Amino acid sequence: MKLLYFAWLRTRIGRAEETLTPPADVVTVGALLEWLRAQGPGYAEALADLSVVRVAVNQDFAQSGDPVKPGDEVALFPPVTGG
Amino acid sequence: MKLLYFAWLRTRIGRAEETLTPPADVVTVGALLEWLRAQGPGYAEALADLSVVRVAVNQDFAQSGDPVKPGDEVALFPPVTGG
Amino acid sequence: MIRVQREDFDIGAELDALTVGRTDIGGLANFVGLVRDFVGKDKAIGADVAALTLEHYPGMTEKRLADIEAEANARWPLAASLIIHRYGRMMPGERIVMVACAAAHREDAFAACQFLMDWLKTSAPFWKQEDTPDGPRWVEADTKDDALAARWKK
Amino acid sequence: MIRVQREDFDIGAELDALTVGRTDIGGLANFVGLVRDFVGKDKAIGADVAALTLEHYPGMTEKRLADIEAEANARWPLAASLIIHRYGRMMPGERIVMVACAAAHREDAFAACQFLMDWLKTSAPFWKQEDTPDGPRWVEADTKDDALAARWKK
Repeated sequence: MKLLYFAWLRTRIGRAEETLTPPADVVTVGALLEWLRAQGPGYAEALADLSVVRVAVNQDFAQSGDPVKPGDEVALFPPVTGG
Repeated sequence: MKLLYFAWLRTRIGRAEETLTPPADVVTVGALLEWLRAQGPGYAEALADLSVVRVAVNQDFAQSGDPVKPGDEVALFPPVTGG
Repeated sequence: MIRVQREDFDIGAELDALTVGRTDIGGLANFVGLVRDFVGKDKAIGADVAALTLEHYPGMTEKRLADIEAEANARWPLAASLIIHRYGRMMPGERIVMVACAAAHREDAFAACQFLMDWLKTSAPFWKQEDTPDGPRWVEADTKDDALAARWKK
Repeated sequence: MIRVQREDFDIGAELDALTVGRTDIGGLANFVGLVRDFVGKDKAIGADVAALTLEHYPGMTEKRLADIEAEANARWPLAASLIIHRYGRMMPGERIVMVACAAAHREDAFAACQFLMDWLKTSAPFWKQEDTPDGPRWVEADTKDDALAARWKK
Protein backbone atom coordinates (compact mmCIF):
# COMPACT_ATOMS: atom_id res chain seq x y z
CA MET A 1 0.00 0.00 0.00
CA LYS A 2 1.38 3.42 -0.95
CA LEU A 3 1.01 6.06 1.75
CA LEU A 4 1.30 9.79 0.98
CA TYR A 5 1.54 12.55 3.61
CA PHE A 6 0.96 16.26 3.02
CA ALA A 7 1.49 19.55 4.87
CA TRP A 8 2.09 19.15 8.64
CA LEU A 9 1.32 15.43 8.48
CA ARG A 10 4.31 15.13 6.18
CA THR A 11 6.61 17.13 8.47
CA ARG A 12 5.47 15.33 11.64
CA ILE A 13 5.74 11.85 10.16
CA GLY A 14 9.02 12.93 8.61
CA ARG A 15 8.50 11.72 5.04
CA ALA A 16 6.35 12.51 2.00
CA GLU A 17 5.57 8.92 1.04
CA GLU A 18 6.32 5.32 1.84
CA THR A 19 5.14 1.83 0.92
CA LEU A 20 3.79 -0.18 3.85
CA THR A 21 2.17 -3.56 4.27
CA PRO A 22 -0.44 -3.37 7.04
CA PRO A 23 -1.73 -6.63 8.56
CA ALA A 24 -4.43 -8.44 6.59
CA ASP A 25 -7.16 -7.42 9.06
CA VAL A 26 -6.63 -3.70 8.29
CA VAL A 27 -9.42 -3.36 5.72
CA THR A 28 -10.88 0.10 6.49
CA VAL A 29 -9.56 3.67 6.60
CA GLY A 30 -10.27 3.78 10.33
CA ALA A 31 -8.34 0.58 11.02
CA LEU A 32 -5.44 1.83 8.90
CA LEU A 33 -5.21 5.05 10.91
CA GLU A 34 -5.24 3.12 14.21
CA TRP A 35 -2.50 0.81 12.96
CA LEU A 36 -0.39 3.70 11.62
CA ARG A 37 -0.64 5.52 14.92
CA ALA A 38 1.23 2.64 16.57
CA GLN A 39 4.13 2.75 14.11
CA GLY A 40 6.22 5.28 16.04
CA PRO A 41 6.20 8.62 17.89
CA GLY A 42 5.98 10.71 14.66
CA TYR A 43 2.87 8.81 13.58
CA ALA A 44 1.37 9.01 17.08
CA GLU A 45 1.89 12.77 17.16
CA ALA A 46 0.63 13.36 13.62
CA LEU A 47 -2.48 11.24 14.18
CA ALA A 48 -3.23 12.31 17.76
CA ASP A 49 -6.32 14.28 16.70
CA LEU A 50 -8.12 12.54 13.86
CA SER A 51 -10.65 15.39 13.62
CA VAL A 52 -8.00 17.33 11.68
CA VAL A 53 -6.87 14.45 9.47
CA ARG A 54 -8.44 13.91 6.05
CA VAL A 55 -7.97 10.76 3.99
CA ALA A 56 -8.09 10.07 0.26
CA VAL A 57 -8.04 6.53 -1.16
CA ASN A 58 -6.92 6.36 -4.78
CA GLN A 59 -7.36 10.16 -4.98
CA ASP A 60 -10.97 10.21 -3.75
CA PHE A 61 -11.95 11.51 -0.32
CA ALA A 62 -12.70 8.62 2.03
CA GLN A 63 -14.36 8.20 5.41
CA SER A 64 -13.39 6.05 8.39
CA GLY A 65 -15.54 3.10 7.30
CA ASP A 66 -14.43 3.06 3.66
CA PRO A 67 -12.36 0.06 2.50
CA VAL A 68 -8.59 -0.02 1.88
CA LYS A 69 -6.74 -2.90 0.25
CA PRO A 70 -3.18 -3.79 -0.87
CA GLY A 71 -2.13 -1.72 -3.86
CA ASP A 72 -4.23 1.31 -2.89
CA GLU A 73 -2.78 4.83 -2.83
CA VAL A 74 -3.80 6.30 0.52
CA ALA A 75 -3.11 9.97 1.27
CA LEU A 76 -3.33 11.63 4.69
CA PHE A 77 -3.54 15.40 4.98
CA PRO A 78 -5.02 18.23 7.04
CA PRO A 79 -8.21 20.06 5.97
CA VAL A 80 -7.39 21.84 2.73
CA THR A 81 -6.53 25.55 2.64
CA GLY A 82 -6.13 26.47 -1.02
CA GLY A 83 -7.83 29.16 -3.03
CA MET B 1 -36.52 75.27 -17.66
CA LYS B 2 -34.27 72.93 -19.64
CA LEU B 3 -35.96 69.68 -20.69
CA LEU B 4 -33.94 66.60 -21.78
CA TYR B 5 -35.42 63.47 -23.37
CA PHE B 6 -33.71 60.08 -23.71
CA ALA B 7 -34.27 56.78 -25.55
CA TRP B 8 -37.82 56.33 -26.90
CA LEU B 9 -39.02 59.46 -25.13
CA ARG B 10 -36.55 61.36 -27.30
CA THR B 11 -37.69 59.69 -30.53
CA ARG B 12 -41.42 60.06 -29.75
CA ILE B 13 -41.17 63.68 -28.70
CA GLY B 14 -38.86 64.26 -31.66
CA ARG B 15 -36.04 66.13 -29.99
CA ALA B 16 -33.25 65.54 -27.47
CA GLU B 17 -33.67 68.80 -25.55
CA GLU B 18 -35.51 72.07 -25.45
CA THR B 19 -36.01 75.07 -23.20
CA LEU B 20 -39.60 75.62 -22.08
CA THR B 21 -41.36 78.02 -19.76
CA PRO B 22 -44.26 76.24 -18.05
CA PRO B 23 -46.95 78.33 -16.30
CA ALA B 24 -46.10 79.58 -12.84
CA ASP B 25 -48.45 77.09 -11.16
CA VAL B 26 -46.42 74.13 -12.48
CA VAL B 27 -44.31 73.58 -9.35
CA THR B 28 -44.07 69.79 -9.12
CA VAL B 29 -42.79 66.98 -11.35
CA GLY B 30 -46.34 65.61 -11.63
CA ALA B 31 -47.79 68.95 -12.73
CA LEU B 32 -44.98 69.39 -15.24
CA LEU B 33 -45.72 65.99 -16.83
CA GLU B 34 -49.44 66.84 -17.07
CA TRP B 35 -48.69 70.17 -18.69
CA LEU B 36 -46.15 68.63 -21.12
CA ARG B 37 -48.64 66.00 -22.17
CA ALA B 38 -50.89 68.76 -23.54
CA GLN B 39 -48.13 70.31 -25.68
CA GLY B 40 -48.80 68.17 -28.77
CA PRO B 41 -49.37 64.64 -30.09
CA GLY B 42 -45.70 63.59 -29.69
CA TYR B 43 -45.78 64.57 -26.02
CA ALA B 44 -49.18 62.94 -25.51
CA GLU B 45 -47.94 59.69 -27.03
CA ALA B 46 -44.61 59.71 -25.19
CA LEU B 47 -46.29 60.43 -21.83
CA ALA B 48 -49.38 58.23 -22.27
CA ASP B 49 -48.17 55.71 -19.68
CA LEU B 50 -46.36 57.46 -16.85
CA SER B 51 -45.54 54.12 -15.20
CA VAL B 52 -42.71 53.77 -17.73
CA VAL B 53 -41.45 57.35 -17.45
CA ARG B 54 -38.67 58.24 -15.03
CA VAL B 55 -37.74 61.81 -14.12
CA ALA B 56 -34.53 63.43 -12.92
CA VAL B 57 -34.38 67.01 -11.67
CA ASN B 58 -30.91 68.52 -11.80
CA GLN B 59 -29.51 65.02 -12.39
CA ASP B 60 -31.15 63.44 -9.33
CA PHE B 61 -34.04 61.00 -9.58
CA ALA B 62 -37.32 62.72 -8.68
CA GLN B 63 -40.85 61.60 -7.81
CA SER B 64 -44.20 63.05 -8.85
CA GLY B 65 -44.48 65.32 -5.79
CA ASP B 66 -40.95 66.70 -5.95
CA PRO B 67 -40.57 70.42 -6.77
CA VAL B 68 -39.50 71.92 -10.09
CA LYS B 69 -38.66 75.56 -10.66
CA PRO B 70 -37.44 77.86 -13.45
CA GLY B 71 -33.80 77.16 -14.29
CA ASP B 72 -33.99 73.46 -13.39
CA GLU B 73 -32.65 70.76 -15.70
CA VAL B 74 -35.42 68.18 -15.97
CA ALA B 75 -34.80 64.89 -17.78
CA LEU B 76 -37.44 62.37 -18.86
CA PHE B 77 -36.47 58.83 -19.75
CA PRO B 78 -37.64 55.21 -19.64
CA PRO B 79 -36.49 52.79 -16.93
CA VAL B 80 -32.75 52.35 -17.38
CA THR B 81 -31.31 49.31 -19.18
CA GLY B 82 -27.54 49.65 -18.92
CA GLY B 83 -25.00 47.22 -17.58
CA MET C 1 -12.79 55.06 -9.85
CA ILE C 2 -15.45 55.38 -12.53
CA ARG C 3 -15.16 55.98 -16.27
CA VAL C 4 -17.81 56.48 -18.94
CA GLN C 5 -16.27 56.18 -22.38
CA ARG C 6 -16.90 55.29 -26.01
CA GLU C 7 -13.67 53.26 -26.37
CA ASP C 8 -13.14 49.61 -25.47
CA PHE C 9 -11.03 48.78 -22.40
CA ASP C 10 -8.34 46.19 -21.57
CA ILE C 11 -9.50 44.02 -18.66
CA GLY C 12 -6.04 42.75 -17.76
CA ALA C 13 -4.47 46.21 -17.78
CA GLU C 14 -7.32 47.65 -15.71
CA LEU C 15 -7.08 44.88 -13.09
CA ASP C 16 -3.30 45.18 -12.95
CA ALA C 17 -3.58 48.95 -12.39
CA LEU C 18 -6.06 48.31 -9.58
CA THR C 19 -3.82 45.92 -7.65
CA VAL C 20 -0.26 46.89 -8.61
CA GLY C 21 2.02 47.33 -5.59
CA ARG C 22 -0.75 46.32 -3.18
CA THR C 23 -0.13 43.54 -0.68
CA ASP C 24 -3.34 43.95 1.34
CA ILE C 25 -5.67 42.46 -1.28
CA GLY C 26 -6.70 38.83 -0.86
CA GLY C 27 -9.49 38.79 -3.40
CA LEU C 28 -10.36 40.57 -6.61
CA ALA C 29 -13.85 40.02 -8.05
CA ASN C 30 -14.54 41.24 -11.52
CA PHE C 31 -17.52 41.24 -13.86
CA VAL C 32 -17.56 42.04 -17.56
CA GLY C 33 -20.78 42.49 -19.53
CA LEU C 34 -20.68 41.73 -23.26
CA VAL C 35 -23.02 42.22 -26.21
CA ARG C 36 -24.98 39.04 -26.87
CA ASP C 37 -26.30 38.25 -30.35
CA PHE C 38 -29.74 37.21 -29.10
CA VAL C 39 -32.58 38.69 -27.07
CA GLY C 40 -34.03 37.17 -23.91
CA LYS C 41 -33.37 34.00 -21.96
CA ASP C 42 -32.63 31.60 -24.78
CA LYS C 43 -30.78 31.85 -28.09
CA ALA C 44 -33.12 29.25 -29.64
CA ILE C 45 -36.23 31.38 -29.18
CA GLY C 46 -34.80 34.92 -29.03
CA ALA C 47 -34.52 37.33 -31.94
CA ASP C 48 -31.10 37.99 -33.43
CA VAL C 49 -29.22 41.11 -32.41
CA ALA C 50 -26.88 42.54 -35.04
CA ALA C 51 -25.64 45.48 -32.95
CA LEU C 52 -26.32 47.36 -29.74
CA THR C 53 -26.35 51.11 -29.18
CA LEU C 54 -25.94 52.47 -25.67
CA GLU C 55 -27.33 55.94 -24.96
CA HIS C 56 -26.49 57.75 -21.73
CA TYR C 57 -27.09 61.02 -19.90
CA PRO C 58 -23.71 62.79 -19.78
CA GLY C 59 -23.30 64.31 -16.34
CA MET C 60 -25.96 62.34 -14.51
CA THR C 61 -24.51 58.98 -15.58
CA GLU C 62 -21.10 59.78 -14.11
CA LYS C 63 -22.76 61.19 -10.96
CA ARG C 64 -24.86 58.06 -10.42
CA LEU C 65 -21.91 55.72 -10.98
CA ALA C 66 -19.81 57.68 -8.51
CA ASP C 67 -22.67 57.55 -5.97
CA ILE C 68 -23.09 53.80 -6.44
CA GLU C 69 -19.36 53.22 -6.06
CA ALA C 70 -19.30 55.32 -2.88
CA GLU C 71 -22.21 53.29 -1.50
CA ALA C 72 -20.34 50.02 -2.16
CA ASN C 73 -17.27 51.39 -0.40
CA ALA C 74 -19.43 52.41 2.55
CA ARG C 75 -20.97 48.94 2.82
CA TRP C 76 -17.88 46.77 2.33
CA PRO C 77 -14.21 47.29 3.32
CA LEU C 78 -12.85 47.57 -0.21
CA ALA C 79 -9.19 48.12 -1.00
CA ALA C 80 -10.03 49.32 -4.52
CA SER C 81 -12.97 49.51 -6.91
CA LEU C 82 -13.53 50.33 -10.55
CA ILE C 83 -16.53 50.84 -12.84
CA ILE C 84 -16.07 51.33 -16.59
CA HIS C 85 -19.17 51.66 -18.77
CA ARG C 86 -19.14 52.26 -22.50
CA TYR C 87 -21.68 54.09 -24.66
CA GLY C 88 -22.22 54.20 -28.42
CA ARG C 89 -22.61 51.41 -30.95
CA MET C 90 -21.17 47.94 -30.27
CA MET C 91 -21.18 44.61 -32.08
CA PRO C 92 -21.91 41.17 -30.55
CA GLY C 93 -18.96 39.96 -28.50
CA GLU C 94 -17.83 43.48 -27.58
CA ARG C 95 -17.35 44.50 -23.94
CA ILE C 96 -19.95 46.94 -22.55
CA VAL C 97 -19.18 47.25 -18.87
CA MET C 98 -16.60 46.20 -16.33
CA VAL C 99 -16.87 46.27 -12.54
CA ALA C 100 -14.02 45.23 -10.26
CA CYS C 101 -13.80 45.15 -6.46
CA ALA C 102 -10.72 44.25 -4.44
CA ALA C 103 -10.78 43.44 -0.73
CA ALA C 104 -8.82 41.58 1.92
CA HIS C 105 -11.45 38.81 1.84
CA ARG C 106 -13.28 37.27 -1.08
CA GLU C 107 -16.84 37.52 0.31
CA ASP C 108 -16.56 41.31 0.45
CA ALA C 109 -15.13 41.52 -3.07
CA PHE C 110 -17.86 39.26 -4.51
CA ALA C 111 -20.73 40.95 -2.67
CA ALA C 112 -19.64 44.47 -3.63
CA CYS C 113 -19.16 43.46 -7.27
CA GLN C 114 -22.65 41.96 -7.50
CA PHE C 115 -24.14 44.94 -5.67
CA LEU C 116 -22.52 47.33 -8.14
CA MET C 117 -23.81 45.39 -11.15
CA ASP C 118 -27.33 45.12 -9.70
CA TRP C 119 -27.51 48.81 -8.84
CA LEU C 120 -25.93 49.91 -12.06
CA LYS C 121 -28.51 47.90 -14.02
CA THR C 122 -31.41 49.59 -12.24
CA SER C 123 -30.22 53.10 -11.47
CA ALA C 124 -27.50 54.27 -13.85
CA PRO C 125 -28.91 56.27 -16.80
CA PHE C 126 -28.08 54.06 -19.78
CA TRP C 127 -30.51 52.83 -22.41
CA LYS C 128 -29.92 50.00 -24.87
CA GLN C 129 -31.26 49.87 -28.39
CA GLU C 130 -30.84 46.61 -30.31
CA ASP C 131 -30.71 46.20 -34.09
CA THR C 132 -32.99 43.23 -34.81
CA PRO C 133 -34.34 41.78 -38.08
CA ASP C 134 -37.55 43.78 -37.35
CA GLY C 135 -35.60 47.02 -37.00
CA PRO C 136 -34.24 48.90 -34.00
CA ARG C 137 -35.84 48.02 -30.69
CA TRP C 138 -35.43 49.74 -27.32
CA VAL C 139 -34.65 47.16 -24.66
CA GLU C 140 -37.27 47.05 -21.92
CA ALA C 141 -36.20 47.04 -18.28
CA ASP C 142 -36.22 43.55 -16.80
CA THR C 143 -38.25 43.13 -13.59
CA LYS C 144 -35.73 40.43 -12.63
CA ASP C 145 -33.11 43.19 -12.38
CA ASP C 146 -35.35 45.12 -9.99
CA ALA C 147 -35.64 42.00 -7.84
CA LEU C 148 -31.87 41.50 -7.87
CA ALA C 149 -31.32 45.13 -6.85
CA ALA C 150 -33.99 44.92 -4.14
CA ARG C 151 -32.03 42.30 -2.19
CA TRP C 152 -29.48 44.97 -1.28
CA LYS C 153 -32.05 47.33 0.27
CA LYS C 154 -31.20 47.78 3.92
CA MET D 1 -10.67 24.03 -18.42
CA ILE D 2 -8.44 23.58 -15.39
CA ARG D 3 -4.72 24.18 -14.91
CA VAL D 4 -2.45 23.55 -11.94
CA GLN D 5 0.88 25.25 -12.46
CA ARG D 6 3.87 26.84 -10.77
CA GLU D 7 4.01 29.85 -13.13
CA ASP D 8 2.03 33.07 -12.86
CA PHE D 9 -0.82 33.70 -15.32
CA ASP D 10 -2.08 36.70 -17.32
CA ILE D 11 -5.68 37.48 -16.34
CA GLY D 12 -6.46 39.54 -19.44
CA ALA D 13 -5.06 36.95 -21.84
CA GLU D 14 -6.92 34.12 -20.08
CA LEU D 15 -10.24 35.99 -20.18
CA ASP D 16 -9.74 36.95 -23.81
CA ALA D 17 -9.06 33.31 -24.73
CA LEU D 18 -12.23 32.29 -22.91
CA THR D 19 -14.50 34.67 -24.80
CA VAL D 20 -12.79 35.26 -28.15
CA GLY D 21 -15.12 34.79 -31.13
CA ARG D 22 -18.09 34.10 -28.82
CA THR D 23 -21.28 36.14 -29.23
CA ASP D 24 -23.48 34.14 -26.85
CA ILE D 25 -21.86 35.42 -23.66
CA GLY D 26 -23.62 38.22 -21.79
CA GLY D 27 -21.65 38.05 -18.56
CA LEU D 28 -18.19 37.02 -17.48
CA ALA D 29 -17.53 36.73 -13.74
CA ASN D 30 -13.99 36.36 -12.59
CA PHE D 31 -12.24 36.00 -9.26
CA VAL D 32 -8.52 36.28 -8.55
CA GLY D 33 -6.99 35.34 -5.20
CA LEU D 34 -3.76 37.07 -4.21
CA VAL D 35 -1.18 36.65 -1.44
CA ARG D 36 -1.88 39.04 1.42
CA ASP D 37 0.90 40.24 3.69
CA PHE D 38 -1.10 39.70 6.88
CA VAL D 39 -2.91 36.88 8.65
CA GLY D 40 -6.56 36.91 9.66
CA LYS D 41 -9.34 39.46 9.48
CA ASP D 42 -7.41 42.63 10.09
CA LYS D 43 -3.98 43.92 9.12
CA ALA D 44 -3.74 45.92 12.36
CA ILE D 45 -3.90 42.83 14.57
CA GLY D 46 -2.64 40.09 12.22
CA ALA D 47 0.91 38.77 11.99
CA ASP D 48 3.00 39.74 8.99
CA VAL D 49 3.36 37.27 6.14
CA ALA D 50 6.63 37.48 4.18
CA ALA D 51 5.83 34.67 1.73
CA LEU D 52 3.36 31.86 1.08
CA THR D 53 4.10 28.32 -0.05
CA LEU D 54 1.34 26.27 -1.66
CA GLU D 55 1.65 22.47 -1.47
CA HIS D 56 -0.64 20.25 -3.53
CA TYR D 57 -1.31 16.59 -4.32
CA PRO D 58 -0.38 16.08 -7.98
CA GLY D 59 -3.02 13.95 -9.62
CA MET D 60 -5.77 14.32 -7.04
CA THR D 61 -5.67 18.12 -7.19
CA GLU D 62 -6.30 18.14 -10.95
CA LYS D 63 -9.00 15.49 -10.56
CA ARG D 64 -10.83 17.44 -7.86
CA LEU D 65 -10.68 20.70 -9.84
CA ALA D 66 -12.04 18.94 -12.94
CA ASP D 67 -14.85 17.41 -10.84
CA ILE D 68 -15.71 20.78 -9.31
CA GLU D 69 -15.74 22.45 -12.71
CA ALA D 70 -18.00 19.70 -14.11
CA GLU D 71 -20.36 20.19 -11.16
CA ALA D 72 -20.58 23.94 -11.85
CA ASN D 73 -21.33 23.26 -15.51
CA ALA D 74 -24.06 20.81 -14.50
CA ARG D 75 -25.67 23.35 -12.17
CA TRP D 76 -25.52 26.46 -14.33
CA PRO D 77 -25.74 26.97 -18.11
CA LEU D 78 -22.16 28.14 -18.60
CA ALA D 79 -20.72 29.08 -21.97
CA ALA D 80 -17.16 28.67 -20.68
CA SER D 81 -15.29 28.17 -17.42
CA LEU D 82 -11.71 28.24 -16.25
CA ILE D 83 -9.83 27.39 -13.06
CA ILE D 84 -6.12 28.13 -12.72
CA HIS D 85 -4.41 27.38 -9.41
CA ARG D 86 -0.71 27.86 -8.70
CA TYR D 87 1.55 25.96 -6.31
CA GLY D 88 5.02 26.71 -4.95
CA ARG D 89 6.39 29.78 -3.21
CA MET D 90 4.79 33.20 -3.75
CA MET D 91 5.36 36.70 -2.41
CA PRO D 92 2.68 39.13 -1.15
CA GLY D 93 0.79 40.65 -4.07
CA GLU D 94 1.27 37.61 -6.31
CA ARG D 95 -1.71 35.84 -7.89
CA ILE D 96 -2.56 32.41 -6.46
CA VAL D 97 -5.78 31.38 -8.15
CA MET D 98 -8.14 32.52 -10.89
CA VAL D 99 -11.68 31.32 -11.54
CA ALA D 100 -13.76 32.59 -14.48
CA CYS D 101 -17.28 31.70 -15.58
CA ALA D 102 -19.04 32.99 -18.68
CA ALA D 103 -22.78 32.68 -19.28
CA ALA D 104 -25.59 34.29 -21.23
CA HIS D 105 -26.83 35.92 -18.00
CA ARG D 106 -24.88 37.49 -15.18
CA GLU D 107 -26.58 35.71 -12.27
CA ASP D 108 -25.41 32.35 -13.60
CA ALA D 109 -21.86 33.60 -14.15
CA PHE D 110 -21.66 35.11 -10.64
CA ALA D 111 -23.22 32.12 -8.88
CA ALA D 112 -20.99 29.58 -10.63
CA CYS D 113 -17.87 31.65 -9.93
CA GLN D 114 -18.66 31.90 -6.21
CA PHE D 115 -19.57 28.21 -6.08
CA LEU D 116 -16.23 27.27 -7.64
CA MET D 117 -14.27 29.41 -5.18
CA ASP D 118 -16.20 28.08 -2.18
CA TRP D 119 -15.81 24.46 -3.22
CA LEU D 120 -12.21 24.88 -4.24
CA LYS D 121 -11.40 26.36 -0.81
CA THR D 122 -12.91 23.38 1.01
CA SER D 123 -12.30 20.40 -1.26
CA ALA D 124 -9.29 20.91 -3.55
CA PRO D 125 -6.08 19.44 -2.06
CA PHE D 126 -3.92 22.50 -1.51
CA TRP D 127 -2.23 23.54 1.72
CA LYS D 128 -0.80 26.95 2.54
CA GLN D 129 2.25 27.58 4.66
CA GLU D 130 3.02 31.17 5.63
CA ASP D 131 6.41 32.62 6.53
CA THR D 132 5.77 34.74 9.63
CA PRO D 133 8.14 36.48 12.06
CA ASP D 134 7.68 33.43 14.34
CA GLY D 135 8.70 31.05 11.55
CA PRO D 136 6.73 28.99 9.06
CA ARG D 137 3.12 28.33 9.98
CA TRP D 138 0.62 25.98 8.32
CA VAL D 139 -2.61 27.87 7.66
CA GLU D 140 -5.58 26.35 9.46
CA ALA D 141 -8.82 25.73 7.60
CA ASP D 142 -11.37 28.47 8.23
CA THR D 143 -14.77 27.29 9.48
CA LYS D 144 -16.21 30.30 7.62
CA ASP D 145 -15.17 28.63 4.36
CA ASP D 146 -17.07 25.48 5.36
CA ALA D 147 -20.15 27.61 5.98
CA LEU D 148 -19.76 29.33 2.60
CA ALA D 149 -19.42 25.97 0.84
CA ALA D 150 -22.40 24.52 2.74
CA ARG D 151 -24.79 27.02 1.16
CA TRP D 152 -24.40 25.20 -2.15
CA LYS D 153 -25.42 21.80 -0.76
CA LYS D 154 -28.55 20.67 -2.51
